[in-house]
Amino acid sequence: MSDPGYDADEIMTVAAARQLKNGMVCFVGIGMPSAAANLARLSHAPDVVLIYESGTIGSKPDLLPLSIGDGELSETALSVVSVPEMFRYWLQGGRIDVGFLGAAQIDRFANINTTVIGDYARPKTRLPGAGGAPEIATSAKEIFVMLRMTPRAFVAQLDFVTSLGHGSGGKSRAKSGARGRGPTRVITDLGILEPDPESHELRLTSLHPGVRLPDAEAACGWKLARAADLAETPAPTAGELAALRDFKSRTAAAGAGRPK
Amino acid sequence: MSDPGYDADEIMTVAAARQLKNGMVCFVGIGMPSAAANLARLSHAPDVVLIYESGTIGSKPDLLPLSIGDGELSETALSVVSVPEMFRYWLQGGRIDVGFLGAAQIDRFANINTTVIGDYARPKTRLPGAGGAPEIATSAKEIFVMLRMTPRAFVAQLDFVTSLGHGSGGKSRAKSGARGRGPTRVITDLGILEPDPESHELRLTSLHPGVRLPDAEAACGWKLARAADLAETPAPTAGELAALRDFKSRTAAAGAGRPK
Amino acid sequence: MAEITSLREAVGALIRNGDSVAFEGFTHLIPSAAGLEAIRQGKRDLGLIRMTPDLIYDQIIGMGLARSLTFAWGGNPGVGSLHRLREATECGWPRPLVLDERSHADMANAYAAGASGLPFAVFRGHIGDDLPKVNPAIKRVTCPFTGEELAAVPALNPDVAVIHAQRADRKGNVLIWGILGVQKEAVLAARRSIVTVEEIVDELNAPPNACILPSFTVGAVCPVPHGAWPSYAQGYYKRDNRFYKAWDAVSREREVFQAWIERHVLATSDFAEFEASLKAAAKETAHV
Amino acid sequence: MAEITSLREAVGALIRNGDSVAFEGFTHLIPSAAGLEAIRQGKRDLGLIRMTPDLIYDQIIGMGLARSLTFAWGGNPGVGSLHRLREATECGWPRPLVLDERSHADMANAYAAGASGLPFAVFRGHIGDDLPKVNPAIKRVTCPFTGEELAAVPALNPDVAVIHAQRADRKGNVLIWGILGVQKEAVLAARRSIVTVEEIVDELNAPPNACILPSFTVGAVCPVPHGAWPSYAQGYYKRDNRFYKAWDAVSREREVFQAWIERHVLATSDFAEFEASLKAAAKETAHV
Repeated sequence: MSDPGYDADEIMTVAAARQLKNGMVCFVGIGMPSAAANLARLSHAPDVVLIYESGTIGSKPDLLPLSIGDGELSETALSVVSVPEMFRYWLQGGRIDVGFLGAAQIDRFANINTTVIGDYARPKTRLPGAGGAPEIATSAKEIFVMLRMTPRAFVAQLDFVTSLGHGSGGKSRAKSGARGRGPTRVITDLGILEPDPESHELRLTSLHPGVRLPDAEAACGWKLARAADLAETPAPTAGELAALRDFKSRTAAAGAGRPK
Repeated sequence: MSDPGYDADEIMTVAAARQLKNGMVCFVGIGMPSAAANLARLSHAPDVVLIYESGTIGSKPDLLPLSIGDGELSETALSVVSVPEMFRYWLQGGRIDVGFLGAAQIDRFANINTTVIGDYARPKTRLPGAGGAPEIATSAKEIFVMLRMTPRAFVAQLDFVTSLGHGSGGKSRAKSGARGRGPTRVITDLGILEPDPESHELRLTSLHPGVRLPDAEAACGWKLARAADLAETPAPTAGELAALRDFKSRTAAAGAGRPK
Repeated sequence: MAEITSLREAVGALIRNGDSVAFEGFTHLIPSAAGLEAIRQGKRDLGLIRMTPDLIYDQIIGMGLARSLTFAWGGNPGVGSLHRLREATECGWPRPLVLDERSHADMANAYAAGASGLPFAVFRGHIGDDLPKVNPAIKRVTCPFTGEELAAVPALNPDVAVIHAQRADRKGNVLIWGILGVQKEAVLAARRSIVTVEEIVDELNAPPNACILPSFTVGAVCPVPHGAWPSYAQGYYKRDNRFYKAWDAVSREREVFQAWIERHVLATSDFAEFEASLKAAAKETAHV
Repeated sequence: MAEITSLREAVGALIRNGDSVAFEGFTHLIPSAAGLEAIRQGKRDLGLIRMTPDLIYDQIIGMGLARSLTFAWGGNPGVGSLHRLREATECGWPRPLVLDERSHADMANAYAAGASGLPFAVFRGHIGDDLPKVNPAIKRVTCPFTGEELAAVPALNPDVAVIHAQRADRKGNVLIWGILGVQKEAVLAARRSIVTVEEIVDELNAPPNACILPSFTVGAVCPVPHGAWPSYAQGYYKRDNRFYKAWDAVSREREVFQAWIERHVLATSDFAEFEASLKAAAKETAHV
């Protein structure tokens, strides 16, 4: 395969950014979601409202923040509220269109683990923990998840359910008392997955250009289903790539950036 | 009796103001308590912290406010918080030394009515209602009540208990789950009443100068008990009267005042 | 996103007969102009909600437009009674008014629960008072850790919240400062909302951590300068204590009250005309 | 009333061995100087509480001074793991650490309940996640009106809250702006409190509705310029992202970590000396 002119992280970020519609109110999780959400704001969705759990509402950072509480987020925000208010009035209040999360592990029903690998009491790997994710996952109107596709991340059985996706599939989420539609998109470096409307099992709905179906299947720890009308993700446009690279180089120049 | 050089409302306000110690945190109810609390601040207790349920903390009004939400209270405050925060973090949070209340009716155990005279469903007189009083009365460390002593106000039986005082006396308040010591002083135009430490029935502990015991007894709707060491309230000092009159005349001059 | 419209349009479109409506304001920033517009448009069978009902509720109730009142303190602060509210509760005139009576702590918590998407609020309150005896909506819950009993009330989620604020920008973001009351909570708890503002500005110039209602939380923003009169708007004008005192005489008798509403509210088409009408009347009196 | 003292005195007097202590800060205003002072004074058996433990908790835990950790997210934001926290939880080194693990919503509500004098917090959370399986403190309550089940957690009331703020006045009133986190709630919920500040000023010059902790709610106020470094203080200095990245290497190996603490924390007497020591070390490295 010839050099497409962008790397896997770039198309993942571009593909994720495209999911955000202009005017949406987006609760931005730590890590890659922040790059995607800001790319959306800097390209096709200038009026997307970015909310960070540190309390910033309507942040318009000029540099990619390293954390969810950088000064850049607060100084460019329409409003900065306390963290209790953020979780009560804004997230639990039902005002979030999209919660945008990262994950360490995900299962076929888009349940997420960011707590431990291995046994909880004697973990093989202790991960950072839940943060805001459990209540983002059960309060926002829908959830986008963003992570690289590998057999260690896409597992048949989570070691720990940190945040509910579609539970055990079928109507299990609807019966759980969770609000919102749950994960509607999982955006990876290989393609995009969406839950089946009935079973709620994730299906591959789009492959990024140059990625072959067996690549995606090999990167998934369960037998990956695919949509009948499996699409190819449109390649990043020159404008999208320029906006993303410009943002990242501004950040690097300022010495403030998130290491790749 | 010769003209003492002050009127009954003045000695009531002065006597009430004296109850506040410097540095106390005082939740100021609507009406006469506000005049007394500010007189304390302008005389012997410059560091008293006045909190109004409109959300103002540390108000230092130069004029007597007509309401509990005047601009004068907000503009001179150390901090202005929302009303939900005021009731949660400040009052319910247990940060108030003294709650300073007015009342339409009071009984022998210092329970208070500001709701209705007569039957609730078909009231003879509809009063304004509870406002903040029920939770002030059961959250502040102690309560001062201020009202003029008349048989219509000091009644054997309240038409409605708006705010708990000492309940049915004895240990009834302690068993109720209410916080704080409840009403420790009732300051009137005739004298001062305090609850008996055991029975918690109000007893006259001080008569204002020139007021005779039968005057107070006649103004009370139940058989008024009195302390063995019934005292005479020290007359207002020239300084106290000057501070009070100065405050009131400033207020009148500004056209902002509370009508007498 | 908030629409910037006239108050007439906003009240016409967003308040429906039978709605529960919270015209909130805590001494400061009382949405007087919006209350008068609701009377002018004859919005009726309203379930009024407000911690501290004052003149505008006296007016709406006196015109027979309210079916119920959820409240904690109904008076003319520092002046006395609300005579129209008293006549409705004491005599059922012009129509009976169902009372849903609370305390401030109770309502503030209930609005916050409504803004928070919770079905109920928990607080340490209603201990030894008679309100739970006359209001079945006040219940108790037990702390699952300490066994302590606490008060519980249903969340307040009005159909419409109506507030007045100092400023909005052209996108409809609203800035409030000074005494905040429960206005932010009321708007966030309500299904629809109207915010009247002193002015629309290019830039809010809000200080850090100011009280802001982002455009996406607001229904309509309506520029109505002086729209909180006779209450006040910090930074714009002071409270008109004289009018609060004068209201006592206007509202005491049914006929005087009705004539006042007829002349100054129903015969005028907006808040500016209402104010002009009052000024003209004051001049007449001065000439007599 | 808050006392204005040195940080050494405040930590010595107000933090006791065995205390539950919340050194709070949410990326912004992390009380780093106070955390290091607690290490310097060898405060031990601490029950640490923090929504987002980062470097200072890595340091305290790495020195074996903590018995437990109540938290929701423990990492080096944008960089990776907290290696000392991981070694304590994965290997029990230098001592086992009892985890009381939560979510952000959970802890934010629990602090607010603590500040509000309530025994517990109610929120819509922990639906379908495994945290309640490993944390028995997470229970459920039923809404008495709708029958809905909601999460309930005990209020957080630390023995001591420690925060960093921008400013205090000479009476000890504290002003914070920018990202506020849960610092106000932590101080109001705690039995005792220490606030380090960038500076003490004659007048706070706070905007309306600013986040203020009045003097009577604070134990000690300690001027420590730069005391939130390597985090930031809006209006004073930016986040030192380079140090956050450098911490990854310092903390990865036990011995390197211990040598770093010995040289820069234990061998220095206050935060100014600590900073000078780091600077000297950086110079050495540059000269090699």
